[in-house]
Amino acid sequence: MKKLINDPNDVVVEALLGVEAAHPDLRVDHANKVVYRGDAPKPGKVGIISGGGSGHEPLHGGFVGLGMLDAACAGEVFTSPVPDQMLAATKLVDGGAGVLHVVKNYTGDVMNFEMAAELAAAETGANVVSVVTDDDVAVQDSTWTAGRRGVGVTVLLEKIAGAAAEEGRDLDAVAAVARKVNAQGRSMGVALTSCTVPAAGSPTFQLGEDEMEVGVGIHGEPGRRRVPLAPAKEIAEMILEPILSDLPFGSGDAVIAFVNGLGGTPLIELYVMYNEVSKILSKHGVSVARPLVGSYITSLEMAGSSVTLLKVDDELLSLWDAPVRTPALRWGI
Amino acid sequence: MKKLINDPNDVVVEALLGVEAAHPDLRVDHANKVVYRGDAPKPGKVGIISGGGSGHEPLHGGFVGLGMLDAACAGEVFTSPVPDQMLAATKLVDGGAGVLHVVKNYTGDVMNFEMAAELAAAETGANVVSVVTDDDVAVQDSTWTAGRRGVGVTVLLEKIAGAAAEEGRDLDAVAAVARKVNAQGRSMGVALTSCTVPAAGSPTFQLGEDEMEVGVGIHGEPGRRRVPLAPAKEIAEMILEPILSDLPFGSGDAVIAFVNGLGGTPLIELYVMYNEVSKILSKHGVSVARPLVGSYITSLEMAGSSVTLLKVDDELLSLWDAPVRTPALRWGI
Amino acid sequence: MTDDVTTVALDAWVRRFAELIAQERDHLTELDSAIGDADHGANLDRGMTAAVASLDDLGPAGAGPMLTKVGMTLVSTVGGASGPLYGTLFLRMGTVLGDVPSVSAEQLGAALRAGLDGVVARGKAQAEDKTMYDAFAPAVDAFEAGLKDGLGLADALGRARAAADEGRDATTPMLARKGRASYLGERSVGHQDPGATSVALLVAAAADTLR
Amino acid sequence: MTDDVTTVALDAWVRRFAELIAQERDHLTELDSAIGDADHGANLDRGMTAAVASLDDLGPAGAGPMLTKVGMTLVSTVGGASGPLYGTLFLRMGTVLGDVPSVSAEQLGAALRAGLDGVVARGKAQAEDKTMYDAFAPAVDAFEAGLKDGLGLADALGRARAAADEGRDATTPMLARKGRASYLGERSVGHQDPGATSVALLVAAAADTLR
Ligand SMILES: Nc1ncnc2c1ncn2[C@@H]1O[C@H](COP(=O)(O)OP(=O)(O)O)[C@@H](O)[C@H]1O
Ligand SMILES: Nc1ncnc2c1ncn2[C@@H]1O[C@H](COP(=O)(O)OP(=O)(O)O)[C@@H](O)[C@H]1O
Ligand SMILES: [Mg+2]
Ligand SMILES: [Mg+2]
Ligand SMILES: [Mg+2]
Ligand SMILES: [Mg+2]
Repeated sequence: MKKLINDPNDVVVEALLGVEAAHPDLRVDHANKVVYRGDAPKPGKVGIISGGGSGHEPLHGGFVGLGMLDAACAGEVFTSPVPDQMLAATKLVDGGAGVLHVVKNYTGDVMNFEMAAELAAAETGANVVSVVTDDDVAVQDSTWTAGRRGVGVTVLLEKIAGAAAEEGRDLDAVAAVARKVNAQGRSMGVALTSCTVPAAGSPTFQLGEDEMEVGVGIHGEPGRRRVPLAPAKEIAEMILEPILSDLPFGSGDAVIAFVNGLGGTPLIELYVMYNEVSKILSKHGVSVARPLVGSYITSLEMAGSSVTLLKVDDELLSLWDAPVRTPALRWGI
Repeated sequence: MKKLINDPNDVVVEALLGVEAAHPDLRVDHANKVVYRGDAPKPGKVGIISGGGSGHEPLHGGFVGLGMLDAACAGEVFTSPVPDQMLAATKLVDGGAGVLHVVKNYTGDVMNFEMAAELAAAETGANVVSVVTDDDVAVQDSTWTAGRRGVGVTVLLEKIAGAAAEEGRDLDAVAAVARKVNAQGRSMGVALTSCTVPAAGSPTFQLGEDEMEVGVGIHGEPGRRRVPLAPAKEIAEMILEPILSDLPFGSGDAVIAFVNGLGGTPLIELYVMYNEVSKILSKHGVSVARPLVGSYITSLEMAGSSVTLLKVDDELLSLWDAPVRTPALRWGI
Repeated sequence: MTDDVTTVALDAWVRRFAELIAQERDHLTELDSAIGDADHGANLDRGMTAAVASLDDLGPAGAGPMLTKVGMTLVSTVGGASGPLYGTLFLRMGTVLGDVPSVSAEQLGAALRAGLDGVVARGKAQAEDKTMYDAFAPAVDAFEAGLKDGLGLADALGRARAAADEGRDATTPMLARKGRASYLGERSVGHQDPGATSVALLVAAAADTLR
Repeated sequence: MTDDVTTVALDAWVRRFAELIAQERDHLTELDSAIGDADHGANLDRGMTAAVASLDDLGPAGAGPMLTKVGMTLVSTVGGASGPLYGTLFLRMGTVLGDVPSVSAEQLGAALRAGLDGVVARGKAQAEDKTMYDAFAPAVDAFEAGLKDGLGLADALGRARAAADEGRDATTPMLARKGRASYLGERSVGHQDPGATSVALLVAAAADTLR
């Protein structure tokens, strides 16, 4: 296992120390592993928290700051945080206008956030609303299963809901715009390599030199199918077709097109991917209102990429363009 | 070779198409592989160009924009661009106040930029000044050799010189501040894995599962020595000691501390590294005026990290803090 | 010797479970690598280490408070899917048992049943979803049936252990419909479920210690 | 048959060099992997492919313009260290030879010497810096010495080829002081220099074709 770490069990704790040292605007509650805004709680502003297993950086801690999240809870690597953490975060950011919980749809995340909301209601009477993201079209949607995973849309949702909260909308309105983002966004990913959970010490799955996994999530889990390694052009088609046909996205639609790296893939390859994605979109008459290219929701050092499309209207676009100042996304300020 | 690419020979061309599609503020001269500001040339402003082999993204193309570079020339992977490219870039950005060439100290880069400056003087009479970065303390400095490599300081220099040019300083003044940055900055890097040049198809060097290379540059070349894989804490000591003692940096100094990922190392590990770096600095009485954590000067998908320290005063700090709007660095606007 | 389960025995159960989890940690993680995210062993080991420490802290206590403490500790330290599920399992057992120095075999059966119901309430799993339910439900059924058939505590727990092992093995051919393994669709078939494996250890630990 | 070198022969030289580079591309890259950045083969192959195409475009031309064209093409397509170095080598040869249909062996010697001087002017390499200089300089010396000894063109080029090969092999034990290999310090010892290897192919191509 080749990682820039010390004891594999200390990765999360030490990374949070690094976050604290590197970002004077942010605070870290080390006991609860919560990263939060130095100016939290903001009286009258809806608080927004999220959280999940670590290993997806910059998600979520790197999105804490003005115009985005108020706090993020860091679980162990690939393991949902525990309810105590979400409860602590909820208390830290509750400025009286209620708190939105942004939850990625994984059994563990959903159950732990659920317990946290129950505890928050009981302990503080805080007004908590949860929004669950489930944008991964690689997973068959069904009421009989755990449903789709929450992946790339989470990043876009946190930005847009963050802007809505920052401009003073109330909890229901912020939750509504968050749900709209989730409803209009779709994602899919492909892995060229596995990743290694530090505490496990060896790769989660084995992949041949000429193979790739299509339809992976962000936890190093195998995907829907293993296929021969393909050129970027074919990979882009493989993941865009299911995305486009699912919503569906069609001619005349405007989107935020988000080409994401899974952690071990360098930017030069993401631009090659973006080129392919952009060609396919224009063939379908879908116009890119805003692009986002980079590694924003990762799976440790996994090589690969995911693509997220979010259908936007003027409201979502103006919220997207609103100022944001976080470690990972920053503009307008 | 597991990469999100098509034909290995088209990587640079296609990545530039992706950059063009993703960044409407920028323009790309595909014939010359030059990324430049949409508003270039800016009359009366000193133009700043840089360039080098590709494979270091976001360096340099990702640093083109307001407050930083006016243009960047992309060579083949790890191969310095040719003089025609720098000549074209120089013409594109020359607003009458002269053009600064930011050159990383590699034999190829230096010679090609030299030929470009000769051509520019002959063809356009443009006033060109070159500044060479050579901050890598892993390389013995000597007049008998090619000297030290230019690495991480290049990023900081491009930001700071870019701010100086943006605020209207003349060519000599911009060059002077650039030289000051190079003189006060030092770097060193370590690789946990090799990388694969697309056209070569296999890793540049072989590294055992328990080994790492200390003192690597950014071209997948082996480092100064191969040692057993070590914890982040020891790695940080291994690379900070030579950096600190070289300038030297001492108690009371303020620095920009830049922990850089080499392309395949995820952010969570960079924060673990930053934590170690920050502890060592405070032990030495060196205070961090500004931190920078991320993968900004890379070596394709190499796993590893480099650390750059730049000793700053009020002038450098205020130039660092000035607004910048590029794909990879953005604040204040 | 009566068939009552003392708090000393319950304490031994929890510790034995922690021991088995520590032993099987890598195996559980390996199973979770195949159809999950390679953390089930680490998750439960972290949680049960904390649970044992919490019992050390707690000192002498009644059956209910003891198991409630374990449940709360698991909720607060495990995370993932198994944290709320195992946490709820122990919390519900604690609630049913109350602050008493020992419980009967029948009371233990009621507690296990309440634990199972808690797992279902939390996770909504049904039979053959390929989860811990598929090993735990048959074990609880077998324990109750054993007592009804007039077996003593040890023998009823022996039947429960066999049923849990069988239920665990039966998860291998199932297609996962809950939890992370469900994302794999058809590819989840042919792998033993990690949670069913760990819950069989919980039952085995009971059979080892509650006598 | 005279010892004059026609433009047809010079054209053949360039094409033969391109052929050898294409054949040895992977080997050159391998050598550059050990002490450089794994691109020397790709660099020269790209450049010489373009150079051959530029000669096709140029059509019939004098010796000087032909080699100048090759030099300009190399400067414009290779990049890295070898682009300016090989480019300057050919540019200087072109300047020396002038727009003539054929050149004498002595004129060829003067051109090679000018090319070598160009490499030194551009790259500042000295003997034993472990660069292309260490193969090219002995070759130019040997060629001149051969002519002085009264050898014909073919024999003098044969000596040059042997000297280049010897010079190339002699780079292996050297400690690099110029170019990318210099970053390796002591670790550069024991590896053959890629540029010395490719320039030996340039001399070999001359021996193959200039007769
Ligand atoms: N909805 C559910 N109901 C019951 N058990 C479940 C459910 N979802 C998952 N599980 C169990 O949890 C186990 C995985 O636990 P663990 O790996 O610790 O959590 P995570 O999946 O969050 O990484 C699965 O093997 C399965 O037995
Ligand atoms: N200063 C120099 N003078 C002469 N030859 C040099 C010099 N620097 C490098 N070389 C030659 O260039 C070769 C490397 O060329 P190449 O790999 O194409 O360029 P780069 O080093 O930029 O990747 C070296 O093997 C060496 O022979
Ligand atoms: Mg997990
Ligand atoms: Mg090179
Ligand atoms: Mg798991
Ligand atoms: Mg090279």
